[in-house]
Amino acid sequence: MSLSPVQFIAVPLFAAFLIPLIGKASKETVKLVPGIVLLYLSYVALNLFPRGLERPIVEHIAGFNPPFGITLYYGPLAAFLTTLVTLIGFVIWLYSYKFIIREPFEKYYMLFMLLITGSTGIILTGDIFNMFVFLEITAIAAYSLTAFLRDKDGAEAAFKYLLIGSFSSTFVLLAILLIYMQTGTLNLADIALKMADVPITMKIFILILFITGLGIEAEIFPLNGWAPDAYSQAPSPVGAVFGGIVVKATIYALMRIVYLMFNFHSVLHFFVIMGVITMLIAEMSAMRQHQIKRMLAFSSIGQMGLVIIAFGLGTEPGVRAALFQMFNHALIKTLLFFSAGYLVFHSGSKHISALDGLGRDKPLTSFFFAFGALAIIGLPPFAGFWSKLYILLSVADAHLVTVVVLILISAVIEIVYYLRVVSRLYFKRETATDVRRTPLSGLAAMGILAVVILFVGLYPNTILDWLTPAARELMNTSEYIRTGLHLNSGLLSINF
Amino acid sequence: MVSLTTLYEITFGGAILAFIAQHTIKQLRTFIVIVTSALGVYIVWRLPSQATDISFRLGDFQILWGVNEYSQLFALLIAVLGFFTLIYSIDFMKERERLGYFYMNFLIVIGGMYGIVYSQDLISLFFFWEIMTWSSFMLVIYCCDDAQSIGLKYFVFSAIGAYAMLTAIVLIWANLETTSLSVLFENFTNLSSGLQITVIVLFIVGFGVKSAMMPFHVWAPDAYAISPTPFTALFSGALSKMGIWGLGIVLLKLAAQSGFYVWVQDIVAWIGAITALLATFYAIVQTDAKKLLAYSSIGQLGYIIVGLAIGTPLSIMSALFLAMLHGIFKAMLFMSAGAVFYRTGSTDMNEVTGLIRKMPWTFLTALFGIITVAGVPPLGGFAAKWMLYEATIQSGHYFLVIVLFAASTAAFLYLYRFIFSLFLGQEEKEYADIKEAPLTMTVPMVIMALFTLVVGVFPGIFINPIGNAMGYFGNYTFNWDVSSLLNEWGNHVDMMTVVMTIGAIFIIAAIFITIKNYRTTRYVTTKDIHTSGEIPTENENLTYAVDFYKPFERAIAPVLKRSIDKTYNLIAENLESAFDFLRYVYTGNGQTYALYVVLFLAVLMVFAELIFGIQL
Amino acid sequence: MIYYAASILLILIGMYAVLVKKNIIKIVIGLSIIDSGVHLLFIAIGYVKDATAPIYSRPGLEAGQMVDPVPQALVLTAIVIGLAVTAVALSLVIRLYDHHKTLNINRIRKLKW
Amino acid sequence: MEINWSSVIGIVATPVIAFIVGVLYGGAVRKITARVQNRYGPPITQNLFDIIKLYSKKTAIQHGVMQHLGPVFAITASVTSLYFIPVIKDSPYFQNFSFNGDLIFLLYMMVFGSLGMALGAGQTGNPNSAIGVSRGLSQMVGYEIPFVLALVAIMIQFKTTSLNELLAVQDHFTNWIIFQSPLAFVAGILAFLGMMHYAPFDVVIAPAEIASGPPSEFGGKYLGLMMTSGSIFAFVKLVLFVDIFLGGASDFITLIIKTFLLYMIPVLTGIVSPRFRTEQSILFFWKWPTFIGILAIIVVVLNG
Repeated sequence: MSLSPVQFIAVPLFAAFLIPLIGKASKETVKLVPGIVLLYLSYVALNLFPRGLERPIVEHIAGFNPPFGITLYYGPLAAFLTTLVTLIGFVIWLYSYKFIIREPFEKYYMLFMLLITGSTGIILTGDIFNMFVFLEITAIAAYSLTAFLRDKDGAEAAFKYLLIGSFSSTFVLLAILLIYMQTGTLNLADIALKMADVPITMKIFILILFITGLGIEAEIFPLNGWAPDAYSQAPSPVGAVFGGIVVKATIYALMRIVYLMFNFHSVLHFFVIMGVITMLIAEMSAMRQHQIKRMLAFSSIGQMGLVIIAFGLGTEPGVRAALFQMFNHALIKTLLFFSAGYLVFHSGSKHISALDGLGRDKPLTSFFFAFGALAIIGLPPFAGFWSKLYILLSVADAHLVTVVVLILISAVIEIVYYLRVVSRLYFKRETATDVRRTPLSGLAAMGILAVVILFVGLYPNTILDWLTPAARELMNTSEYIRTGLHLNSGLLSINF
Repeated sequence: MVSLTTLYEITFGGAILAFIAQHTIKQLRTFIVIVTSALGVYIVWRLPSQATDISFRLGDFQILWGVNEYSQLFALLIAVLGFFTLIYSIDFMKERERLGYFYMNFLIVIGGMYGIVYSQDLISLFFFWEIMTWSSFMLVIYCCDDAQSIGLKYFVFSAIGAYAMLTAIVLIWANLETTSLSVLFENFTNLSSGLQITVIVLFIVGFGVKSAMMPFHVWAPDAYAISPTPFTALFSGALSKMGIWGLGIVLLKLAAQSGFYVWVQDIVAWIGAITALLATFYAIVQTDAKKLLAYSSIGQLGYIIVGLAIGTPLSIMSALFLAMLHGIFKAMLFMSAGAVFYRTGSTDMNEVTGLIRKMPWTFLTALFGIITVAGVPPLGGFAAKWMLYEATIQSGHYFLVIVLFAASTAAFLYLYRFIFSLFLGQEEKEYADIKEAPLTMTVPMVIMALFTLVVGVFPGIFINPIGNAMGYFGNYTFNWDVSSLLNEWGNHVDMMTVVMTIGAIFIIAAIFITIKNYRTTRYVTTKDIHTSGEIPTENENLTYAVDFYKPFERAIAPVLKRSIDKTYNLIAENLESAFDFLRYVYTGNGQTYALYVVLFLAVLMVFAELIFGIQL
Repeated sequence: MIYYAASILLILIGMYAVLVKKNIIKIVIGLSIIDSGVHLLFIAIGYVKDATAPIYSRPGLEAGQMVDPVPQALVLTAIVIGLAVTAVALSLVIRLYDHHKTLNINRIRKLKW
Repeated sequence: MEINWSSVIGIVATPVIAFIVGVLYGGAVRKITARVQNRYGPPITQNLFDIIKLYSKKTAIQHGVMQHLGPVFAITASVTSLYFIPVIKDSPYFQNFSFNGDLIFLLYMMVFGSLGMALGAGQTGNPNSAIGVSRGLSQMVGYEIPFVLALVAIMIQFKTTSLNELLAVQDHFTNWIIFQSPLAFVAGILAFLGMMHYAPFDVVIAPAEIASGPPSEFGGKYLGLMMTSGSIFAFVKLVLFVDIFLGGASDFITLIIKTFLLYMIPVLTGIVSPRFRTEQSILFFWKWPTFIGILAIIVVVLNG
């Protein structure tokens, strides 16, 4: 079987439906399936990566040529993001292996596989309606996962998520509808080509619908009311999935659409402003949280604000920095959610005040949390340092010194609330010790992440070398259109 | 073998090894730590002759590491102090827990400082700066519960400083497209003047926080006092000098090129002088020995800042001289306070008393330390103070010098209190069984103490390397004799004569009084004293330590009443409640969130209409 | 045109329900109404007056005489998705009622700030 | 190396002369005080005999090595300072090492003794000593400021920190710095009042309440050595002021006259004054004397 980007979508989807079946036979085998799938996908990702960097791979589903059939576009950007998703997915599986032991865990894995399917789908697809479908797959899986623990708060969080998520899908669907109405096509490249003829009024209207719709999932303020609840009430690995995979895919979708269809600067500056507001409010709220996972959720929102700022600059260094930050944030926030998961598990409470002295009792878990905290604050030699630095530099290149200052202020706030937790972990005497041990799979997952974070921090070149073509791809719309539509084969001459 | 990369590899590798050793073979840990720091000393010593500059690309940046005399000066201080403090820590830390953590962070701090002084570009400077900051934060919060808020305060202030610096770096990058220091120096005048002053101010704030410049000093007393003593010695001795290192570069390499130089000089010099004076006042009213020394550190750093800001050759010399010397004597003082803590479990000056006969070597160190701080001849401190005053007067900062003099006179108060409360005074029963600190602690202390004497006699052994280091800032020559001090009006002090005179008279007088007295006198306890003819009873409290300087406190009450610390706390509290208010946006009601979505959409529509004139 | 108006009206009615009604079941119904509105809009834009279904039912049928098939395909998908969402929503409502013994959304707000 | 005999003589003779003069001044002060207070008073040589008597006594007890060395520190400081002051202008005998040091060095050298003595007093464990030291150091912060202001004013006026050069400037009666820079002199002399520890600034030794303060636990030879040092030190301060403000002295007669007159200022003030509390004296020095000192500098800067 030759390797193809289709497998990123097909394999996990297939696995998702296979899992309940296998579950009938053997519960234990079910746990292994996602691991195998994701390992395989990582293998695919690493193999396809060089090819994607060299020349974008454009796959046509069902044999239609673009712009008719559904296409998959596997360029450097998609290559980068799918690799990220599969890797993070694998680590999350590893962590879940011993963390999600409550029945019905086969459903958990099924939904998890659906989430992976949805995310890779969003990233890979070259068709806007297809993107909507994948968004919905992701969303439905996410609603269910939020309520996975079947407790009071989980249901509440999931319902809020669903309520707002439905708005999101409505708006996105409306936008797609308008696009179809105006251009008569659903292929992204084709839309981009024809968008030029669309009247500006319509364009703006579509854009607003997209921003609102996708902004909900991308956690732009004030559309992010669902996020803290969902992150904090879902099981910890799910929080990591949200922060590490789902949001990243959505931001990708938003940015792809904006760059492809509405590439003008006033819009981009709007993103800078929204990013700054999102970041500041999220960080300020995070500072006053009493629950660790809720704090992490707000911190995630803040980081997304940062990413949005960088995307909004509309320069190649800016986009690259944003991608870098996405990468780092995926790793680091996953690590934080993992360790927070076990900290909550051991302390038996979600409250930060219950964490006193856990550092002595559970040194490794706490160490990973401290590690993640230092990394996300952006201290060297961890990965977070470089991406923050790049973002700042690109912001300054755009002569937005105020934004630089605001980012740094939010970083100071970040320091305060993260280090408060870290110092509690290590330096307060605990009252009781928990005899349960942190399982090896969880520690291994955190260990992998920590090593990668440190490695990237020490050798940022490894990631940056990939990011440059990825950023260029996002910026270079005409190239996307050309390869996406096989223009050299002259198909564009067909007028719709 | 001797190169910057090996230096970093050994130091950071040693840090990790020490951590691993703690959790596997504990016996190896100390060995690894000592060998690492000793190798550090060796490599730093050999670096100038052998090292070549290292340059490589990291992302968009050209990273440059190189050795010059200026950085060499500070690197040597770091290496030697690191070595001594680590030896000191062997016994001091023996009983503590989590030593792997302690030593790992300790070595990381040292490595970070090497990185700072040897970096020739802003990115690696900032990189190592942050490494140093967080690892030192880890050590500040090492000790105990109270350390949490203190550590946080330290980190927040450090972060504000670091981010000020980062802003400057970012501005430089955006305008000059470079991170190399040398390119920056050459092209600094190409920046617009507004940008120049912004960059200078940001850098001064950045480095000023670490060197505890007012009003950014509030983290320092607590952080110094609470961190474990071996680290405090390094903290105050070497880490704070990183700020000085940077201020030197900013003031003499950047600000000197700008049109605002005179203004910058005056303002920074005054800030330094006020820092020195106020810190001294605060030091006088402290009751904890380490806190007293912490304020003293702030004060001394103030002097150094003044020296750098004035910017004449003599003042720069005095500043760097004092910087080096301060590294040594403040480490000595902290170490002696630590030795007291090690034996008695307290550094509270109202409690501990009369240790001189129990801990003579510690006392000797403390004595040499305070004489050096006070700047009294014949020890090294005098040379530094002398040069500073001469330079300040001769550069026309007449009122500045008064403030400095006032600060240094007031310094006698806290210095005397430090040594009197801990070592002199009544010998109380509860300290009867105290022994001298172990050898690993006394030996480094005494070596450093003797070194201050050597510097006092031959200031040249500092002056000549510092003179070389000043070549980094321009062409300054100091062809002084090894034992003489010379000012710009041609007046001089010959330290050799001074020391010989003092030594001779001292020895003659000492011999005289000893010969006359040693047969006849006998030692009696400090309870056996005459208090206006009454014989004190056994239980009578004869210790005079509480409120030692009450009259002076009353005199300076208006100064003590106001505290920047309180202002900061107030700001922080208000900010927090403001944040609290903000998060009420998240009402918890799903419908409200949905409403936000709809409103957001509506607002965007309205804006779109306003901006683009779209009719909907 | 009336289709457009009707569908937009449906969307607005749905929104009204979602934003104003306190009963979470009514809110879910509101969501469904919004969905229906969007679906109707979809069909409406593909609609060509007097055209037939997009099937080659007889020879000589030209593209212009058929309604646009794409929106119909899309709507089918969207309806399925909407169904799934509603199912999840209702299951969550059941769960919420189990835990809170109320359907009033104002009283289900333990997670806040 | 050729031995310069004139300096050898100077080195030996200067402390002796300083000691005798200082001791006799001390005696004279006691006499004058007594007369003012309508008493007869001890003979003028009383202090000398006291010291001789102290030296001949056996010292019975001591509290440790720092107390033992305290007086040594004191005498070291006073004699060293003496050596670095040109006692007689242009004399080959009595200039000693004054070319190897300067004013700022002297300022610090003079503190050395007080510090040593304070350390020695500290070890005795006598609370009165500690109180005395505490008061003494606090008060020092007070008077040091006007003193330094005065010195700085002079230094910047004549662009030197060397005593010898200051002496060279005052080559004629009219060139005395007291006339060239009267404000500096006023500030200096007010500080001088504090330095000499006579009333109203005698809270340090306050014989009645803290039993003479710092030295209260010293006896026998220790006290003898301290009194010797004290006498020399009084002389040092006087000569320093004379050198700075009054044009120095070319011979001993002038020196005696000038120093004695100068000495009478604190003494006479003291006789008629009550005692300031510590903080009062600190605040006193920080008000008018400081203001005058600042004025002195401003005048110099404006003229320069």
